[in-house]
Amino acid sequence: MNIELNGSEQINTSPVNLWESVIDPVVLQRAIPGCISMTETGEGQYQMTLELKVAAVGGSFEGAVSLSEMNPPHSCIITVSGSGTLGTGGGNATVAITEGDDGNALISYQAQGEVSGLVAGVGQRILMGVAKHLARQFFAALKKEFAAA
Amino acid sequence: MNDVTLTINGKPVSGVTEPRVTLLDFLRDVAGLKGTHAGCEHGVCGACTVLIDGTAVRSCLMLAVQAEGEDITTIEGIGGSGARAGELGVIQDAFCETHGLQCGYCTPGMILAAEALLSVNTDPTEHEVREAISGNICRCTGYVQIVDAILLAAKRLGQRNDAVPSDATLA
Amino acid sequence: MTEQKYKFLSTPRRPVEDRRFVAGRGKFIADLDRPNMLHVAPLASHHAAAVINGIDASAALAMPGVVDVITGAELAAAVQPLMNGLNTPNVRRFPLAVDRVRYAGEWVCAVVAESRALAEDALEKIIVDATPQPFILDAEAALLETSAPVHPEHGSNLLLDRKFVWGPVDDDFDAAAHSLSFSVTWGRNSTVPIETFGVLAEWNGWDQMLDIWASIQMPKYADQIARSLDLPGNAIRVHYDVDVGGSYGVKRGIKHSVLVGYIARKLGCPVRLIEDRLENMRAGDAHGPERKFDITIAFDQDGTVRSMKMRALDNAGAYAGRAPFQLGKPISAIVGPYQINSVAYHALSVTTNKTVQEAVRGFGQAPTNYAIETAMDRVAEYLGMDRLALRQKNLIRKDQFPYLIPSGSYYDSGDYHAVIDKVLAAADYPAMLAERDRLRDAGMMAGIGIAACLEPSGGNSSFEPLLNQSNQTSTWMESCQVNIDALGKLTARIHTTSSGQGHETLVSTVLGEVMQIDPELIRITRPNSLESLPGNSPVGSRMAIMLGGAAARAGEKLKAKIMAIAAHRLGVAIDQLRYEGGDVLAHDGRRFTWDEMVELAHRQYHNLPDGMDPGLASFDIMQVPTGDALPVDDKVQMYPCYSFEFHLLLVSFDPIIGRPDIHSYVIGHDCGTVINPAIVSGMTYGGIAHGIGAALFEEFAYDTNGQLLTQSFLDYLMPSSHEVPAIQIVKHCTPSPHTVFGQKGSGESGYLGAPAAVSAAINDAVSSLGIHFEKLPIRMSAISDAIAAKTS
Amino acid sequence: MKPVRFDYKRPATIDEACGLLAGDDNARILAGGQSLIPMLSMRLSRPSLLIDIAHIPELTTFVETETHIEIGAMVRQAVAQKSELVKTHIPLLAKALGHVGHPPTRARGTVGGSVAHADPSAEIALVAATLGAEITYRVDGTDEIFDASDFFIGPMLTIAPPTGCLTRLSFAKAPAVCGTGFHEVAPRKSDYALASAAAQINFAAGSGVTSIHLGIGSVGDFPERLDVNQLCGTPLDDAAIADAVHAAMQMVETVEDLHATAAYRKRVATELAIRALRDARDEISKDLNQ
Repeated sequence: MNIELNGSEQINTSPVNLWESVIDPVVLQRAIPGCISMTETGEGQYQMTLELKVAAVGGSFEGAVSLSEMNPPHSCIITVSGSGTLGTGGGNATVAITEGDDGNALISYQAQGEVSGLVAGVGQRILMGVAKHLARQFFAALKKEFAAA
Repeated sequence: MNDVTLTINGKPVSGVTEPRVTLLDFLRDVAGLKGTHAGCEHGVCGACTVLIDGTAVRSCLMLAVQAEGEDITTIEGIGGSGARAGELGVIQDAFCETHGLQCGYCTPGMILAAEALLSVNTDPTEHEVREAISGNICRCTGYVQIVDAILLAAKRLGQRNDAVPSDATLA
Repeated sequence: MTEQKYKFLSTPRRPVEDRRFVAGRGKFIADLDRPNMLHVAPLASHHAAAVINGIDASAALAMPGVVDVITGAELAAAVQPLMNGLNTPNVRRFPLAVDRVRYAGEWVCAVVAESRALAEDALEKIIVDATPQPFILDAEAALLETSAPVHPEHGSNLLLDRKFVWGPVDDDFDAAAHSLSFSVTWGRNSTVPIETFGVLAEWNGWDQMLDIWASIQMPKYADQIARSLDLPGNAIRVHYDVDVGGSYGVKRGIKHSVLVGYIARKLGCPVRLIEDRLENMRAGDAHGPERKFDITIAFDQDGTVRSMKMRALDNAGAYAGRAPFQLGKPISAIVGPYQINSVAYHALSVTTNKTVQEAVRGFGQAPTNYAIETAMDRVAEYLGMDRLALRQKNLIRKDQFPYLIPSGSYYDSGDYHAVIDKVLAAADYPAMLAERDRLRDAGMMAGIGIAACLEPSGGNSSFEPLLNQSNQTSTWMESCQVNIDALGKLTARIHTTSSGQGHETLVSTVLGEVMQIDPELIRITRPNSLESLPGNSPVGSRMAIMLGGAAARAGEKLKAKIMAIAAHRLGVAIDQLRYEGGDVLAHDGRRFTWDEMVELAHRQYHNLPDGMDPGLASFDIMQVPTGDALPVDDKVQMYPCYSFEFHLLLVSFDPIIGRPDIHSYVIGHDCGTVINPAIVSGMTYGGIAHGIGAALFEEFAYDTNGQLLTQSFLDYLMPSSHEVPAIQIVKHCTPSPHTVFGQKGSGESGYLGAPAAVSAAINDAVSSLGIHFEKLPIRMSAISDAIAAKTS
Repeated sequence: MKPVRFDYKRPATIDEACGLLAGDDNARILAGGQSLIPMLSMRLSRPSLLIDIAHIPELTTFVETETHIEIGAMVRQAVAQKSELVKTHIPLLAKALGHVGHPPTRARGTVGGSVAHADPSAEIALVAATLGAEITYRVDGTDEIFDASDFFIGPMLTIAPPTGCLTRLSFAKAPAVCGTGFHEVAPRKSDYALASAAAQINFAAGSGVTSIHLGIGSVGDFPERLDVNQLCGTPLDDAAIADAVHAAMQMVETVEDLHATAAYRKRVATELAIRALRDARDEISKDLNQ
């Protein structure tokens, strides 16, 4: 099943700070829902373990994350692939960071992914809604990073 | 592992089971009652229907541990057993009469759904019969001869009611 | 309407099997436990296509209770590939994927553990290193030379590409006043029995014997297992006394059985694999045809249909198996019940990255009937002619039988017009039309659907030699053994499993009729394959004809022996004797009783005729009637018998909601002499329910990534008691001249015409808007969307 | 299709249940199980602990106050369906309950479990959202109350506290004169609906229509309340109802799946909402004419 997510969020920090955060595995681990480990395996390459839980649904997921076409602090492409108990998934997101009128960062993303395996076969009715929810959770966590600062 | 004690077909049954074991699997694998069938294991087909206190429920949608202390009726509790094996209950007999089955796989669940209906509604309409079995999928019969069987059973049970009231729900 | 010339046949009798089933005492595969039995769970591929780089099962193997993990590589080194029906040796198939996976859900490896739950726990620990590959899902796209072959070694996706021209197609098209073309698509669905497939195998090294219990409906099952496992045929013992929880064609399970048989031999333990529902849906390899038809039909202004060109493109899924043959059976009734002078047929089957097909009720005939009946409706619409009148004009007439169709089969008998007249009367057709109009006036969409079609039955699988010249099959025999014991009771043995067809009832009724003995007193057993005579299992609506035939003939042989003994004992010529209820009466009034005869045959060899063997036993191995020859010039007599059915129904739906409601459904059915009325009616009702599902609800639908979207019963929707209406069957009997009692097949009845009829009703309802629904299933959403597009 | 291993506990009190929930962040409450157990069997749900709240007495009771009917979270759907309190005071819920699953699932399924599970097509959740029912969770020994109208935020997603246990639903009693309507459409009668709508029109002698509640479900990620209160004070003729519903539906986003297009869901939800309102209006007319 294909999933497409587009959106933009305003984050209360400068574009440079935001850029540093989204390529920081420590921050990413805190922000990605269910992420229990994120280890750098190379330049812009990470190994990620998720224990995903959305309401009653849960599953573990082992995946690789890579950042490419890096244009700091403006844009990059994040590619994710991996698999776990719920199925196999992968996709990429084009992320662009711009500066708003107030000097704060505006992050916009265009993501497309596909999901295979069990959830694709029995969960199509809710998959898109869950994906949107996870994206919301991610950005809420990201915002929290800077709200605390 | 948990201890589970429940009543099945009027007899106390105890078993040790993992909490993850469904009532369906408990009935089949621990209690050794193979008449309750697994069809979809996700609550849609009704092949695993049993009665709890006379009400039809899906045994694949219950854990055995949840059934602790419950009073369960399976197809083995309908009709004769032991020395009386071979004696059909009224509903079972009606299913044979109209040939309300073919492969026999959904049949125990279907008969228990009928049992639950007729225990509270002695004179159901065809629509009420269809509603009562709407959660039981049969791939063989197209339901026509099943509906006929349940209506026939209702009629016969009514006649039995007149004759021997106390025996009416034995079916 | 059957003539009352039978004592037990055609009379209301309780099927003998029903008693054990209503008590929950059937013996289904999942009910069988063996000591120390191990359980198998297969790992499903997530990818529609991928190369397997490696499988790491070490963590799984380390788990308590896990006994083994079998990979495709291990299995492929030890067993032969599963059989293909066509000559496609490079489309190799093993129970587990070898090197690459070809559809999402395909089994990559299998865990063997002490319980099913432990096996599933272990599946989660297996790491498969796989590289996704390009994949193809659409059959037309699979035909393109640029498409990635599902089997690179095979070189293309084409499994079958055969063109047949029967009769003067070009001349008929030239002579016809009109022609029209259209396409329709039969969506991928299946019969989806409530019991999934299961198999239990046990190897005994001391006996060198593999015992198999399985939920099968499969011709030549034991042979195929033996071939794949490289075992002698007599080292496989398949137990036929397993009750099968529904099949309608699909319970084949060769791949499951070879896998489990291999594991049982390897580990020396009983091993069982029962598919769970998810496995059944995505990798039970039991999907049915997914077929696109392109039809051009030539006809005259008066409605006479002259000729038809049909291109049928079937999406077989990832492996070949027998699926392409499902394009072959319809050749036996390629003109339906109509006098169509010539036909061009282009049969194409391709591999794609979808789940594998298996035989489904009707073996391809129901899709073809849907295409033919849609053609009749389109012609009527084109000419502004009544659909019924058009059919009545083109139907084969009673006086034309036996009727030779262009593709080489003779239809045995029928009276199609009479059946239709009876249905119209029973349904009160004018009232039905008035009700349709009333519903329309009330703002509903309402339509009447009609379909006329045939059920070819009892055949020889002549589609095999027709589509594969290296296959020289000219018999699909069936057999029956009968014995009268020393106490005078009769036992018959049949050599197949049963999945609801009532074989025990069939054989006891037939033998009761022949022997004039109460069928209740006859016992039927289902021994194992090593104790059996050859048979081909209940496929192709053949058991009434073939098993019933063999039982009757075995009974007649017994009777002949009884008469010979009686003639000898009474000292009169056989033609002076009469058999009556088990006794033999001489013309002079002397009676040689059953008990005397039993005593004599079992104990008094000295009183038997010279040279006669003692005992009272017989058997019969019956050849398919009319099925004696191989194809010649692309033509063959494929089936001896042709049952007829005529469907008539009224449907209505709200134009916004689009949810079809079937108001009334009447079917006329002629399957010759009926052996057990309740069984035949049940088959027909059930077939119609299947057909309603195929028309409105059921589809194995894939997303663009090749993921099966309908893996559970939450998305694969089968009709419940609310969706199947009360159905009225109008019976008619035109006996077949080719069978012992005039019986024809009925196991596929209802299903063969219901999808066409339901589709026709919906199309009739929207005809005023110029809408044609060209694909099954017709979902309510599609109905509403199409109406909205036309009316907004 | 066997669940992963988990532990199972049967607390006797709500606080005991909450304590267990707080002690294991992978614990889940098990109510009727009619949605959760299939998810366990498919291993979509992988809890470490199931807390079976079926044997907590106070969760199985109805409480009638002057203004409200409170339904314990563990009240079975079949019991609620037969309840005179529900029929009399929450007629919309009574109507909806007949559409929930089928008899065997209603026998085990619970009112609270359905709301907590928050399936986008759940009938009980739709009625709760439509009527603005109060949803009470016990968290850390205290009760937190949520308005059902903004409780649902996604498919199977709510704003419920992760360590809370749903204890009861509280519905305002319908006035003596009120009308209700409930419609849903599914491929088969017991399937997840493709669209559903619930309506209740409250009426008071003297002041006429006092409030109109309308909600739709099954078409998006969660049940949504639609504002058609501008109809109060109008004669509620068919045209006005249709206009109000069309206007309210304009901003609704609908989802697409195998069974129905997004356009279908929107079209049918609109139609069902209109029919539900009409039914509600007609019930009032009937009442008033009696």
